[in-house]
Amino acid sequence: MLIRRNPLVMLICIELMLNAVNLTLVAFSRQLNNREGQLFALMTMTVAAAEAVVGLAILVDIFRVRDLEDVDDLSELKG
Amino acid sequence: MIAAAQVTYTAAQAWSDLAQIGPIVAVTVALLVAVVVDLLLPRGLRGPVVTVIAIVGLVSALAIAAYRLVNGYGGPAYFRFVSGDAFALFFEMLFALIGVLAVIVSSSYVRRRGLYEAELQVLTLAAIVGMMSLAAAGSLVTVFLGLELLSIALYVSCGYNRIELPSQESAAKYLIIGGFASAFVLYGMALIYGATGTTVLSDIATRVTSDSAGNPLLLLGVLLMGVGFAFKVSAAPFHMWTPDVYQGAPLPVTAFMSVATKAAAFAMILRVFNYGLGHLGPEWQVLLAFTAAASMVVGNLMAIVQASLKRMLAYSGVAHAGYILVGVLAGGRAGVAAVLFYLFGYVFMNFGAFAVVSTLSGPAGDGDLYEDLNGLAYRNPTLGVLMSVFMLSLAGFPPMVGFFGKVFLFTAGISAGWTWLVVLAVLTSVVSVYYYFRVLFHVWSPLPEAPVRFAFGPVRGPVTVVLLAGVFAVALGPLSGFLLQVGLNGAAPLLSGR
Amino acid sequence: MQALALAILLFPAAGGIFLGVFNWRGSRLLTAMVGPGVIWAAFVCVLILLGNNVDQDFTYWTWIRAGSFEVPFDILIDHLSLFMCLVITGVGGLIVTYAVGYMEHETDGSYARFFCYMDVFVLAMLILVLAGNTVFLIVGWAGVGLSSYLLIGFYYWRRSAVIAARKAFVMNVIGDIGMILGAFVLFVSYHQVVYLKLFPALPHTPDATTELAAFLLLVGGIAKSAQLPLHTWLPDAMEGPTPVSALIHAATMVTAGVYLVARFHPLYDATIYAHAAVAIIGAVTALFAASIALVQTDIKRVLAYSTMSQIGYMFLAVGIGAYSAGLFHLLSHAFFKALLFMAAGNVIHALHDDQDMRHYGGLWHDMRRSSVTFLAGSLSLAGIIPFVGFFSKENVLGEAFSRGDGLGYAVWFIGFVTAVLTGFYTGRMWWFAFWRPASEERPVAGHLHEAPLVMLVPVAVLAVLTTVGGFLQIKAIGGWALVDDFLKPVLGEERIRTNGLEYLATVLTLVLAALAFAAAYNFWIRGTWSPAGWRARYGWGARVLERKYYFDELYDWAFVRPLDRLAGFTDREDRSLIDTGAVDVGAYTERGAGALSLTQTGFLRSYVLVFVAGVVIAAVLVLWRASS
Amino acid sequence: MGPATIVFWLASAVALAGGLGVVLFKEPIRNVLSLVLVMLSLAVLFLLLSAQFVFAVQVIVYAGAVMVLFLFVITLLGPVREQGTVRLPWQIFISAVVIAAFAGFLVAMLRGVSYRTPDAADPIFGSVQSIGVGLFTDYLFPFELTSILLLVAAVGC
Repeated sequence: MLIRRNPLVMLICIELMLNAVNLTLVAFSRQLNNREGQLFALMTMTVAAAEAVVGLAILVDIFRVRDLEDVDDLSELKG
Repeated sequence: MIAAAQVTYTAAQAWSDLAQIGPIVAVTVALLVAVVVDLLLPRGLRGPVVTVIAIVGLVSALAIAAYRLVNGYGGPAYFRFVSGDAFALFFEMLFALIGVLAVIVSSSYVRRRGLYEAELQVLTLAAIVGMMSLAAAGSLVTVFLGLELLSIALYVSCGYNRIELPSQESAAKYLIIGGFASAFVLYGMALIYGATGTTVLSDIATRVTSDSAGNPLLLLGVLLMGVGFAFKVSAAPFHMWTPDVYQGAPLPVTAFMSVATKAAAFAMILRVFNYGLGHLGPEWQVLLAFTAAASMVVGNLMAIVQASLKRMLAYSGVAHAGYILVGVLAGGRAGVAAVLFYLFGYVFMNFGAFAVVSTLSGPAGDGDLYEDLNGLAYRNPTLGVLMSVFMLSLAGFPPMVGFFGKVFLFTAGISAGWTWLVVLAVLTSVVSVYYYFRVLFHVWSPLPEAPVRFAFGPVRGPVTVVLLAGVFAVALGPLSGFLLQVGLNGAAPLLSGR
Repeated sequence: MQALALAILLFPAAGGIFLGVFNWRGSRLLTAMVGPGVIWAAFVCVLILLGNNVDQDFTYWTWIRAGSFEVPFDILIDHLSLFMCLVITGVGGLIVTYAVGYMEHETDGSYARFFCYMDVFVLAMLILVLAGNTVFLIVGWAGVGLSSYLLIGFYYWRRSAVIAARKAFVMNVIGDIGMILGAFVLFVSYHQVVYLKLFPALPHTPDATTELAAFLLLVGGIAKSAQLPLHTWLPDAMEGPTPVSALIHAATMVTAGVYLVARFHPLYDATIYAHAAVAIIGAVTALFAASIALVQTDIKRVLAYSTMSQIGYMFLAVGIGAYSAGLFHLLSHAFFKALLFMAAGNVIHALHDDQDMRHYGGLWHDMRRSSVTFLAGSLSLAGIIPFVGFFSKENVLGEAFSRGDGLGYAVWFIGFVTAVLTGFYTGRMWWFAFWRPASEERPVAGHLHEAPLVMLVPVAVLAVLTTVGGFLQIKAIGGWALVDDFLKPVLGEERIRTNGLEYLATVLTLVLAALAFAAAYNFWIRGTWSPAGWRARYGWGARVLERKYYFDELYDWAFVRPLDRLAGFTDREDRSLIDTGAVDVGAYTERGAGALSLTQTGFLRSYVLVFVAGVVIAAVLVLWRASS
Repeated sequence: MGPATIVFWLASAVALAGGLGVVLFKEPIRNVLSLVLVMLSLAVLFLLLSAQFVFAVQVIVYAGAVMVLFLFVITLLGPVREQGTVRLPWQIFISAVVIAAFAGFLVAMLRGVSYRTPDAADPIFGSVQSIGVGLFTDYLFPFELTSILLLVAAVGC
């Protein structure tokens, strides 16, 4: 997130973070013998999928409006 | 051998659960009907019809919530994953009210800007469902899903103006940083779950005791969640997205987002921190105190130098998040009630201010510079006077509601021993007078010589909204006693545990 | 009676709303009737309450109730608030009536706007004095600040007026903070906002809390009353129309600080340092302002500095515990200063808004009536017997002298020197502007038109009051003390004078002030001692006085510019502090590639970086908290 | 060292390597493929943690559907390699410092962590049945919320 400049890759990094959370949740679930963690992980996956879809849609729109190679080009709003 | 056999869930139970989330159901039904209607009707009819459906849904949600609040119904539902208590009902009413105002403003705005209407209303409804679930949440899972629902709906709304780059840029920035913050919140939740073995807030409240404060899992969980929450209320130093996103998004979306997200996020903070993790008070308080102080300073100073009203209001929103955090920190009956009161007032004054700005936009774009306001008081006296009222109220000038809100927040803060923070708040709110009054100068300055950049289009809708917001913002001052009582009722469910 | 007490507020409120909302384009006659009419109606209400000897705290409804925090909407009618109401509605009524004539050249809209603001101001001022609890006191306090801001900036097309208004507002807001914090301290310590419950809860021996609260309230007081060091707004506030100067910057608003100290006298009686600070600030301001008044050439500015100086006397009085002496001086000052402003207003009106005294002269021949009344006011200001100013000033100084301790003698001496200076600059104003033959720079060459009746009558009424008002309280010649007696229920017994020496001091003051008044004639008219010679010899002194001891420059240097810089600095935070070097590189790219010019800020990555940095700071804090 | 442990270490190593790949590769396509690698190895870990249903969803929905979407978009937009940047020259340096600090605090915080004692053993833990019952009792409300969430996502794009 801090060093990648392709907005797509930033999205991918978010997915990676969410996956890390899922692992934590499922691990806790196993350790505690408690199914809530797994259920929570399922919800997280849904959310991650929705977020990815929306994010991709927005990025595709941007690419349609103008050719953008770098997230730093998204800096018209400033000050 | 299966556990399923033991689960009994009767029809009576189902009805009662459904009634507990009545306002949410009403908005959801409106949302679904709107989606279907949007597909079926011919293009020209879609916008107005969907708008009407949205208003009907929101008004009925308002009515249900008010009815239940008055009659004192309300309690946990769906295995304590959601709650219909007074706290939830308070916020549900608030969101329904904002929703109605937002729908009216955006309906007029999109027509003037030549955008499609129906989808924006659907997204607004979805965001409201998310906010309501957030306020009613009884479990970390519900909190997270509500948060994501509202966020995703807003990401899309921000980029609603698909042919303009600023709108797209705002959406992309919001989405990426928002997703980043969501991941923090989620990790925090996972850790809390790991430490307590449950996601239900009332269970967490009983399992987390003050002597578990040393548990690193809880500590880290509080840290990560607190950071994400601070992001959602746009408190510094997690506020960097706010001005850019506010500026780029279509104006009604900004208006809606600036007040509704903030209110929803504060509902979430109160639910999770003050209620669920009440015993970890010292731990999250230090974090929130830091963000509160940073917000007040950064927000107020940055607001001074802005040239765009949208950005100025964004930074002022950062500052206000700082003030409201004082009430959250104070906690207790007085603190929570003060937060509810302030949010109620803030919603109307800030929304009103944005709604005034939204009347200045035309097909060419948004008129959001200070100069665009020149002579507003003479071009449209109603808007001019009300804009002044909103600014005075935001500045905390008596006898506006903003003044009383600050009085409550700061008294609660002092009573709870946050004197240094309150002193800082008072000092910075004096600084804020400077930039709010700058707006007044422009509003009341003589009509510009040059032709105004943006003439008034058909703005009857927004004017009505502004008028409504103004009436609320002014009337809440004298009625503050009553509203505070409502706020106290709303605070009660959060505190009954202790 | 309960309804009548509320009616005092409702009349001006109704007037303000009517003029502001309905009468923008309405009839001019109606505006002229309603504007002053509502204030006179309030005056009648006050008189009736006074006649019935009402002394009660009326609670109408409870505004806010939250646990121990309870704010009732209550109006406290006692002799102190009635006294203030009499001044505000009585003198205020005269001034607003006068404005009917003074503002006649305004367009219809502006005319209604003016009276709307005036009524709102009177309303806020009445709330301030009638409030029965600290929250409403703050409401009135801020309302007064706001309406005075509107009135100073009334001629909003004049840049100087707008700047002056903003300056006044900023200063007032600084005071408001002090005020609010003071009220907070009181509430937090004693859990009361209602005066009648708060005052009994106060301790009788000094402690840190009461000192702090008293100091914070004093900050509010000195900002509103234009005392050192928050005084710089008052002279600039003369940008407002003259009736505004008379009403706000002489008779009512600026005396709010005096009222505040008197109202909170149980608090100040319980403190040592804060109470002494009131006296010292008052005395120093009196001397300071009088010295600046010596060199001013704008007649309204001379009056403004003399107002500061006279309010200094009032602060001095309440600071040494002589509350009713201070309030008597407040009353007397309201009479003669409003008179001076309005008489000066007549002249300014006749001379087409020229306020420079150097362009005056010959008024004694052309505007006899205004001149006579101005003379009465001047003599009163200079403290010449038998005008009201003599009695009230003597009262203040006598109380200081008879206090018999170091503080008492010190402030008496400063007050004494100030009295002499006052005699001198008042004399200068009178001889120079009125008595001297007409200056050739006078904008209106021929005969001047005396003001119309609607402007002359209020001036005449005040002139009469100025002449005979002193007989309300003639302690100086061993007579009665009506004001003391009237205020006794609220403020307690005044000290009995035991020291015979102070009569000697009184005579000394009177003689020297009168001599100074007369000496000014030598200076400015006969030219026996030429001002030019003095200026040549003590040029630096004159410069310091003309620059008003460089206070504006000091504030600019110490606050305004650093704040600007700070704001500019944070502005660039997004731009360059975090993206060090990005600006230069951005500019380079712009030159090089032209199209790639959208790059200076708004970088998503740096936002994320700041976010994570915030997390680190938060982590440090949480860890620190957990380990401690 | 039983087979389960070996699988655990293997999967963990692959996941870590994949994570580094996501962060460090400069062509988006490789980032995505690394992410797929991470997801598959996580799926293996889920299986080890006896979360069969989550495993299935992870493979089918996540690694399967969502990642395909990513790949689709990347091919649609054309592969873009990140160029060396002239903007924000200090970003990487400051980031490194901040991240190091953050990691340090994480380690400091998590030292001496104590875990909660597990609940009573559940015979059907992790089975599809257990998840199903959970979804339609406890998690009914959240479950319904996700449906609206997906609807919004559908409307939104």
